[in-house]
Amino acid sequence: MAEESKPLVPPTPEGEKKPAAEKPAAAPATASPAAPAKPPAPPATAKPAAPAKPTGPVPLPWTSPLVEKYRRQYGSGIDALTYLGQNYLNVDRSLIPDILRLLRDEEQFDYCVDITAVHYPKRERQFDVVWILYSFPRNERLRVKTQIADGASIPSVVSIWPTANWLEREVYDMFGIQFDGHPDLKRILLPDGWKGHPLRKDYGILQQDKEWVQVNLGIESGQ
Amino acid sequence: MKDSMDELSNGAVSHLDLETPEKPYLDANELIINMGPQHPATHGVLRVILKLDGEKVLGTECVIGYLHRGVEKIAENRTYTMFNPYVDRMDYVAAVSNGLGYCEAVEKLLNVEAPPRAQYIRVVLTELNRIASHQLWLGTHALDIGAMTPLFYTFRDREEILKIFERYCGARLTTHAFRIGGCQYETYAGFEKDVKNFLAFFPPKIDEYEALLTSNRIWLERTKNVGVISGKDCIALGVTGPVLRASGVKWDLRKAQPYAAYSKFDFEIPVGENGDTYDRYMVRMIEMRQSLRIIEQAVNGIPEGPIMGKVPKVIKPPVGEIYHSIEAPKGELGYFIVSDGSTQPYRVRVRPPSFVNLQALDIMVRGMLVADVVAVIGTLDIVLGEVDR
Amino acid sequence: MNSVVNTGAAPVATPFFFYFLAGAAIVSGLLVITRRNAVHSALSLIVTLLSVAGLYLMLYAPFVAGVQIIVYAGGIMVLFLFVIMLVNIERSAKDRQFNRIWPVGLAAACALLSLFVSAFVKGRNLFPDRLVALQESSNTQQIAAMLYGEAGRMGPYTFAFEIASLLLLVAILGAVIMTKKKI
Amino acid sequence: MLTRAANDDDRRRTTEFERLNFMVPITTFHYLVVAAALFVLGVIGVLTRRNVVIVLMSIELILNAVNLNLVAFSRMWGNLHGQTFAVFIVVDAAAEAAVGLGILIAFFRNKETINVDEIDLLKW
Amino acid sequence: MLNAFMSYLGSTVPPGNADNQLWALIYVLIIFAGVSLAVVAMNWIERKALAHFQIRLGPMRVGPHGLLQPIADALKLMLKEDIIPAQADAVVFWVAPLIGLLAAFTVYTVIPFGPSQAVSDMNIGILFMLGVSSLGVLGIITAGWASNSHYPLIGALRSSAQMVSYEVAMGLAIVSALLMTSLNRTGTGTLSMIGIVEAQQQQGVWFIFKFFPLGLIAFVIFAIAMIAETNRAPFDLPEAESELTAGFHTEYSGLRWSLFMLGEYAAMIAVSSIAVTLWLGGWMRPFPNLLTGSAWDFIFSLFPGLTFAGLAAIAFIGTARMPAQAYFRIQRIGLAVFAALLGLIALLLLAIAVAGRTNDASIAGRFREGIDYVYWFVLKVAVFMYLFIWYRATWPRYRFDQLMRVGWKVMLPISLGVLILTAIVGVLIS
Repeated sequence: MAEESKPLVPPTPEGEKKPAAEKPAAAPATASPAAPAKPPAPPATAKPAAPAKPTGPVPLPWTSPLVEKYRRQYGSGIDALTYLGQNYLNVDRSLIPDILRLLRDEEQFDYCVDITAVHYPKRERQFDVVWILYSFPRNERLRVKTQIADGASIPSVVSIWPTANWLEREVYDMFGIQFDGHPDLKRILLPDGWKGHPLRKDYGILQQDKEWVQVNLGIESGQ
Repeated sequence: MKDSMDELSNGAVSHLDLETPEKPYLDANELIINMGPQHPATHGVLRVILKLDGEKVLGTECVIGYLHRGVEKIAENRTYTMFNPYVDRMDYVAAVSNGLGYCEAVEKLLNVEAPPRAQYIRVVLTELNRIASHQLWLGTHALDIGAMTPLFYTFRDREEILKIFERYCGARLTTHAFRIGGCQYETYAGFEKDVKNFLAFFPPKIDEYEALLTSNRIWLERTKNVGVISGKDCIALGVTGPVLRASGVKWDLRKAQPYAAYSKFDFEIPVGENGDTYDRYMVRMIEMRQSLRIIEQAVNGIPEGPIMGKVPKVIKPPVGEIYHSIEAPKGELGYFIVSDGSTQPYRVRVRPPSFVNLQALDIMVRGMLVADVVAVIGTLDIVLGEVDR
Repeated sequence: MNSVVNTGAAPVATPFFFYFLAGAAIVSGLLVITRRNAVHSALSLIVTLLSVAGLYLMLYAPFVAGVQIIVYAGGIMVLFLFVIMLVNIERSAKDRQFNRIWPVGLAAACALLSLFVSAFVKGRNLFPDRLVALQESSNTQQIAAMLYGEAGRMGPYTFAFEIASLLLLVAILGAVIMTKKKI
Repeated sequence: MLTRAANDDDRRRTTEFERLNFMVPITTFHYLVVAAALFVLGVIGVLTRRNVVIVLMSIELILNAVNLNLVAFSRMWGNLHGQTFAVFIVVDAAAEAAVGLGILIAFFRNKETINVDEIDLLKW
Repeated sequence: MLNAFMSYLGSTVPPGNADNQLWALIYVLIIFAGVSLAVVAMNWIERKALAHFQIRLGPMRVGPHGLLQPIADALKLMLKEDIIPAQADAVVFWVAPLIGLLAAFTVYTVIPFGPSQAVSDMNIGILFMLGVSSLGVLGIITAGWASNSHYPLIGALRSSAQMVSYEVAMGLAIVSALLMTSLNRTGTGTLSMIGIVEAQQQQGVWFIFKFFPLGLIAFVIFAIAMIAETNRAPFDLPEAESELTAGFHTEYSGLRWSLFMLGEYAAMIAVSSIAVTLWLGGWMRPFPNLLTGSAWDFIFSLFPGLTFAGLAAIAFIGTARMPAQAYFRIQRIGLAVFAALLGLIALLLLAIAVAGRTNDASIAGRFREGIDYVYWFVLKVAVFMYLFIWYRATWPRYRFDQLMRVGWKVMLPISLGVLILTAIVGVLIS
């Protein structure tokens, strides 16, 4: 509750000053972004907290009947923001299945464009899970985000949007996020026996499941 | 038969119990067949596990990932500019569209806009590429259904488009035509003439394709009522692009949420009625003609002016995230980019149309025959480079 | 068609061909009942059928030979192979091949064989030792006359022929009803 | 010219083979022996094999043996009644194979076996 | 020797019927060689024609205009590794291609290239042909089973079902043509292939035009069924590469695979020959009853020579149009030699035609007659061969259930109706 109530900028406010430092293998790039408040700094300085900063676009609170309605219903678990004209809801993990179902049933967000996640290893709740929704009748796009901790699971939305099936499998494959109630949660792009989830930030770009490669391909290394 | 959302949501999609008990073939009435990953009709390295009763398909399961290259991971380790060529390698038959989507997404994140001239050039090239993509689809799809000849006709005509690309940016397939903020290259001297030549050259060729197929009895029998999917199911499954439109949903991102200069052009969105393979064929054929219309308007109206917007040398978007999607030849191609303020994207998520559309294969082919699986894979127009990324 | 009617000179009526075909028929007949694999049995049976068709040709019965090839080898055996491939032969090939009462069956067959032998030994003289040369070049027409009649008269087997067509119809219906899951 | 009279030809060949001491001329009896052998083989197959398909094939053998007899007699008597009857038997064999295999498939679908020993119930 | 030769040339019956074993054997060898050559030529023509349909050039490298390509292909196939899958039934796997090949070639023993230009004239000719060609399906079904793999098995089941189904319509169409043979004085028809052509000669009309349009419909049904019977596009489902990779011969390679191809092409020629014999007047030249007299005979006997002359001219033009670069020299010489060869053949044929113009009993006269018969027969078959290629370039592939539906619900009733109508019309007329 406390975290979400703060106007979140994607890379979370507290703790991690520098996500770039987290990148394991981006050798050449690490140097320059290591100093975040350098020349193109205006946006970076906007990061810490304040919603109102004149330089650079920042997420602004977003009000609409929709938001008001759900805020009344669910209280402060919902945070509605808009950034560069794109609206998104920051929703508490506990409200996820209800909000998403209501969005489809009542607000006609009948098309789940994409489900994905972002990894912030420094944060306590490491993962942002993002649902990108679209409403054909309203011709409107909406993102719903929530934060979960590593190892925590999240309800599957396959029963709401069947298209979530593969999308959730991909998120599971790449981030290791468990989706409860998914009919067939298994890896989709990587081989079944693979170890590790490549899109986590602690997974290096050259890293691979050596054991799997040796057993299944009969070669020393895939590099 | 597959109209109900409930059936869909009960995990009907691609959830196949492959453990068949030790039963004789006739009694179990089931036969598991592996189609692919090396199979002439799966358009790459797609593996479809078919569960058959005789020739009837009881269910399918797609096994993908044979072409997985970790594009999203690569993005996190490249600068915004360095990543640009990588997107060409996803849907390699529509590389220009991929580049357009990516560039526009980053531009949005930077809050800059490409100058009008660049936008017109982008539209011309993207629509040319849409035609090229549809041509490739038509050729391979017809080949899957057994008509060999259209393949060669479409490849002959696609060559003209590739020549324009080559003259414009030096590459034919993975063009890397656009840059963040505009276009890298000014149009070459004969660009407009070439495009106009193509505009005159191509319509008779479409007629030629249609003469071979559109009213061909066998073609009708093979495509009508094959792989039917309702608009409702399409939306539930997130299917976009010509497949969605063939099912009767008049939705095209170029109209719904215009990007580039599309709002300035006059064109129609073809819509099908039955959502079968034939409608998808017709929709794409009409789309080719409509693309010609757009190109005509765009190439006649290319304004003068710069081709690059005001973009800093080092691209460092402010902290934030953006989702931007365009209408690629295969459907909605989206980029979800998270920036942490550094020169490298913190996260790039590609929403690939082929990947999502492929999910619909299962419900489209249930109860159909093996030959229809081939037709439906063709009609979905998937590119495995994009499915697996 | 032309004037040369070679009634007597059957094309291949030589003892060598007879023994060759007879040997092939019997050896492959033996294979039919001994092979473990039903497909091999069926292929052996095809050889038998073709050899017997050859024997028909030697007996001036080209029409029967043609029917034998087209119906048996081209039709019935394809059906057999089809069914064998549908049912699980791998398992049955590993099974015991002969039934529980095979000694009894074999004994009965041997008894039958001895009956044949004794009948042939004793009755050899009953068969007139003659071979009539039949009109080969109009064989089909003559059989047609038997089946359909000629010159406005019914043949001796016209009625039987119609009954046979009815039998086939019944067989078709029966086979369809039995094999189709849902009608 | 090249076509010789029939009897001529037969005689020439016969003498040739007799000179070679190769074999005696083929008579009806020879055919009957072949038919009897095929018949007995068929009977053995029917009585001893477990696999229904092979039993059916053995029945085909038996029918063929009968046909061979009929055709041989037809030649012996010089008329075509035997051949006509052989045609009827071929028709019968086709009907028998169709129905037999139909039963077999229906049976296999229910019982998953094609062994005669296990087909021991009137109803299942 | 010369006498024997002459007496053979003078014979008016096929060697099998004349009980001339030596000539029959020679004939078998000639036909075997001729058919193999035709298959090789067909291979080249199909590749070239298909390529030109599809705006390609086709084989161009091996020999001038790829003329030697079939030989290169054959060599490659013979030298290729011959793989027998580990789980396959080796014996059956071996035998299967041979069955198909033997069935396809055995059919040629009764095909009449002329009134005496056949191995044998069987009383049951057409029945024999149908029976033997229906044995071809055994080769396919055993090949599919012996491979012990799913795709070949499905391909084999498909193809056996397909061939058995279309045989029915095909047989009925043939019967309606056979009925037409009985429209003579005695009222007896014939199954003999030569007899069928002679019946057309007597009645003065090709059966395709008899009882118009009944004969035409029967012919069309046969023409469709024979495509299905030979597994060619648009009925090439058993080997539909986009579905079943290659159908029943997926697991075959090298020599054995080429045997399948040889069998397939031989079967194509065989069924085309049946169609020509039954409906298109077999060996007869156009209008044999209308344009009679030795003058017309002479004019029509010039056609073989002129055809070869035309081919030679095309080859010469090709030679002239070849680029002048040095590295084309060998190809150029090769094409010129080929053209000269064709020209020589043309001259020879023309010389025979001229020499045999007057005296029908002379060697030249006999030769002229035989060449005429074979030429017109081959020309008609060649038209069918071209149609096979044309179909393949034009049409998509039927789906299996549609194929079955067409076979049983369209072709079978139509052919039955045509049969009944033919019978009725025949009875009414006679």
